[in-house]
Amino acid sequence: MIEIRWHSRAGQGAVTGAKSLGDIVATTGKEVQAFALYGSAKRGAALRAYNRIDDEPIITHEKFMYPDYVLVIDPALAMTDDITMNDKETTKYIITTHLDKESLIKEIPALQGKEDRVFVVDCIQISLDTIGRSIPNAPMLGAFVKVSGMFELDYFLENMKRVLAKFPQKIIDGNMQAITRAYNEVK
Amino acid sequence: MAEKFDLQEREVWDGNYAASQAMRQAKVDVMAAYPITPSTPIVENYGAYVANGYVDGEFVMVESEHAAMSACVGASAAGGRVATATSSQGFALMVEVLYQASGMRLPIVLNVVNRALASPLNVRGDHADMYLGRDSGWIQMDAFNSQEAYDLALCAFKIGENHSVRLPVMVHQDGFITSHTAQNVYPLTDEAAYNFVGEIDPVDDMLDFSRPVTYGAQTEEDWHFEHKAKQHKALMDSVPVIEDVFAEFEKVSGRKYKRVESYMMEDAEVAIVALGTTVETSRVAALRMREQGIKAGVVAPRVFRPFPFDEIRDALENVKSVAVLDRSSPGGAMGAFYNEVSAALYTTENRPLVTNYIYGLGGRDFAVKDAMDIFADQKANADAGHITTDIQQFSGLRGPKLGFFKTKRG
Amino acid sequence: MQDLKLCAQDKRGIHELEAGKDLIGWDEVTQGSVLPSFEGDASNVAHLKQEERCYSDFNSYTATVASWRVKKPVFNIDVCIDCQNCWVWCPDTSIISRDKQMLGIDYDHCKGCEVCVEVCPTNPKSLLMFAEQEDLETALSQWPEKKKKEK
Amino acid sequence: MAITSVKNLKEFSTANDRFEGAHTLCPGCAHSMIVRELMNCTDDNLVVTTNTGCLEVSTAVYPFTSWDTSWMHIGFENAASAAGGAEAMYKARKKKGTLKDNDAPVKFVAFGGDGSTFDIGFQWLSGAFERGHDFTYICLDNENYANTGGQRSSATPIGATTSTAQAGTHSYGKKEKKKDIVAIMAAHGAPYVAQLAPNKWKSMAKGFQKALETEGPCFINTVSPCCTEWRFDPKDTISITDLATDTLMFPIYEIIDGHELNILYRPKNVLPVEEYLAAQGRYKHLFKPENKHVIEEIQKNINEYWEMLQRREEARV
Repeated sequence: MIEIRWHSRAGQGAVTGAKSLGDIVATTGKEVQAFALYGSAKRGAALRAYNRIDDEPIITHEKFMYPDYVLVIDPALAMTDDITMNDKETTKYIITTHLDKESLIKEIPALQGKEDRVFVVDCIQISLDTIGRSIPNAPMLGAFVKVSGMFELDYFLENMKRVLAKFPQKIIDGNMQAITRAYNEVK
Repeated sequence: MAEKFDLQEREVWDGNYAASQAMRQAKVDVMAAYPITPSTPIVENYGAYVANGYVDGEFVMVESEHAAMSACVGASAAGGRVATATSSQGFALMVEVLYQASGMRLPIVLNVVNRALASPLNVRGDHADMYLGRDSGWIQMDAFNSQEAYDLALCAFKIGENHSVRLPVMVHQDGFITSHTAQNVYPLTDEAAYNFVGEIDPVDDMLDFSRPVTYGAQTEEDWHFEHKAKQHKALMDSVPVIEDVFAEFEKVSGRKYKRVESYMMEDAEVAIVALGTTVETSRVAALRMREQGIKAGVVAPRVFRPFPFDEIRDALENVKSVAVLDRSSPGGAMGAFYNEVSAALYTTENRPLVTNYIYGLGGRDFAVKDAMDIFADQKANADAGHITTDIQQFSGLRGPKLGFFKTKRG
Repeated sequence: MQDLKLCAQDKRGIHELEAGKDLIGWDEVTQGSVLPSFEGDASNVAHLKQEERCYSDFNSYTATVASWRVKKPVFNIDVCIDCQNCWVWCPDTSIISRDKQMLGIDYDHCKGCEVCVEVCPTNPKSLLMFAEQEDLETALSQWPEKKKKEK
Repeated sequence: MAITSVKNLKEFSTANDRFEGAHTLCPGCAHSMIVRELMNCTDDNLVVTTNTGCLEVSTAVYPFTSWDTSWMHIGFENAASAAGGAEAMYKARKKKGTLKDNDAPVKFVAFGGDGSTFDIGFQWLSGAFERGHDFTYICLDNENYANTGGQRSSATPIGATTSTAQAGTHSYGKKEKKKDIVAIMAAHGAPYVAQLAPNKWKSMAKGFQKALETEGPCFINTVSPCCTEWRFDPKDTISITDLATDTLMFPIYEIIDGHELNILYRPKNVLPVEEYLAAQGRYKHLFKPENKHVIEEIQKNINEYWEMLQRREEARV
């Protein structure tokens, strides 16, 4: 089973991102779970979202997990939230930041020694450039596609179009650009 | 005519979306509802179907849950298919009318997204509201995941509307843990779903003016008891209909439901009895216990009311130690579910050891590890031949260990 | 009217309201305590007079509250002007009025409230209260004369 | 459309009663006069819902019903919601063609006493009006919780003694003003709102017909003198109602679409309110010298309200 934990603020789209990811993964025949830890959270409050991916039906309903991937889509949360909680030797981190990897890791002692498993991408800037709003979830998905190697980019983009089908074409195009840019820019 | 809704063979739906799709497919005539977390999205999703022409029925957004169930009662007596959804405080506000709906034998379907009851205020999942409805005379079915929330919602119409049942039905799912967790769901096609549920055949139809009827007559001491007994018997007698509907559902979906779901119980020595998502999490724990050589199993009522006294007994009578998990603050007693399971087991020859765990209140995470600890307690009891812990314990609670009552056996 | 089933008449007042009727067991009470008002097709009931309807045993039309009365109103057709005041204000649907004519009192349903007497405008009144046991002839024989207006 | 004519009482009396006797309301109860008139003023199929109260506990006592039409009671507060639910079902089934008779006209009516209308059921009533269900809500206003032995409601007028607002050595009875339910319901923007009285049978029947024929939620407050709790002889129900309307304690008027006010009855001789109060036991204590001010206050309130109604009518607002 692959487990993914998203660190986000309410309004940044982690829940939607997790659900979209689940939706697309399911099309490959896998079983998925996407959920979030939130309740009365208003826009701006920190929240965590989760994905599980497996070949078998997923029957655990615990929130507890040892994540294989930690996706941080808010730059400040990388510093303030416990992003390495319950991590493993193999946990990979994709972190939204305007910093380069070295500078970021310098700021976050918990990531030191895990340099080869840390990836950075500026999802905020990418979403501002492509979608016109700070919605860093779509670029994070592009970065995840690259880092995980779980899908071909084109396959992912095609399926994302279906997920976004209800939105205006402009939004769909922006999202496609955001995903592609992050795919190419994640380091 | 409603617009056609595009469905994939495999969808990724959360429990709320699953429940709202079942209502759309059942072609509900009236949905009267008031939103409350975490069941709000059921109402919102349905509202989106209305706004986009996917349903032909009426959507009545009332001013409270009490009014929601009241409008459902009026609508149901007027001869069509009726459904709604609620949670927690909204459920509590509805309680008065829940009894009236069942007393009038109206087959309303209520999707209950389980949530704790205040105070203190909490929006997350526990079973306090589900327990609050347990004497209300409704059939109560329990979904352990989103797929089941969908499947059981379809079955609910067919069971409740059956002329030999004519009772309202609740379909429970865990707040957030099911309602807001998207997972693979395999829906029926619209046609298959509606063919399965079938058309409602009204009874005592208030809109059939060739036969005017009076609903809600007053019965005093000379009549009330007979009516309540008849109603109770109808609930008890719903068992074969529930089983038939489950069998029919298996034919169209391939998914098999039973009044009591037993997992690895054939040779089990210790067992957890639980409700909701905890059932599945405990199954993962049981598998891990078996890796350690402990014969663990899980028993869960799929149908909480009518309570499957006989099936629970059959499933557990040969086990040595049983943990009954109550996700509701017991309020000065053993957990209600514990009491019911214990009563069933008291009638067996073997009389397994039975302990009670209060857990998961207000959505507190119940992890596989927690279930494994409970299994370990049961193994210790089984080996000792008596209960080695307090009879009522608390799992996942911070602070000094809390427990009540010691065994007098062993 | 001839081909209508006149089942209402033979059901009149057969049930003493307080006595309850046939205290049957749980297996025989109606489902959901629902009470049908009529037997057979009642689509046309607004266009049928009471005596033309097929009331069910559950309809209170078949019951009586006659024992509630201490005094009863007696109707004197000779004085009546068919104004229908008594009909419109009777709280117990006990004024039998057909084709704009006042015919008499439904003693199965009259509780003896005396409203009909109060609202009767004739002089003397065409409805007056008498002791419950008084027979009609005696009552009519005691009918007062027309009162003269006080000057 | 109702074919029942209310042109005059003779015509009206040809209506076939659909509210049967041998209910268990008190002798002389105005509730049943009002309900009979509603049921008699239309030939349409009716779905009637009723809040808990005297009417409900007296007309559907198992195994008897006094209703010749579809009728439902759920609880104290929710007859308006039940009527709304049934009306929604009617719309849904008419659209889908699943009604037994898809063409027969159906009207929805909800009854409540003042307790269930002004107090406990107010939220349900207000909600149903905001949603615009096509139904008529009729309040049987006897100004107290008569069903449970005469407790005060927010419809109880100043100075009346009730079991929970008693007149005594330190009290003259209820001290608070009666809630102006008619104004509140008109403020919902309802297409037809009225206050009517059973002594004025014709305006009441016409009002009922108008409400039934008007699309949308209509509200009618009816004066329903309660011989038991108001303490008068049952035979006097109509004469007490005459005093209520002729002292203007209960003005008879309608408000169309929330703003157009029409006075439906102007007494030729407006009587002093003492005459109305003196006729009822519940106001007996007001005639003690120390309570004179209460009667004066009641009269003042009546005068001011009547003035307001007349001005509104004249101003067409």
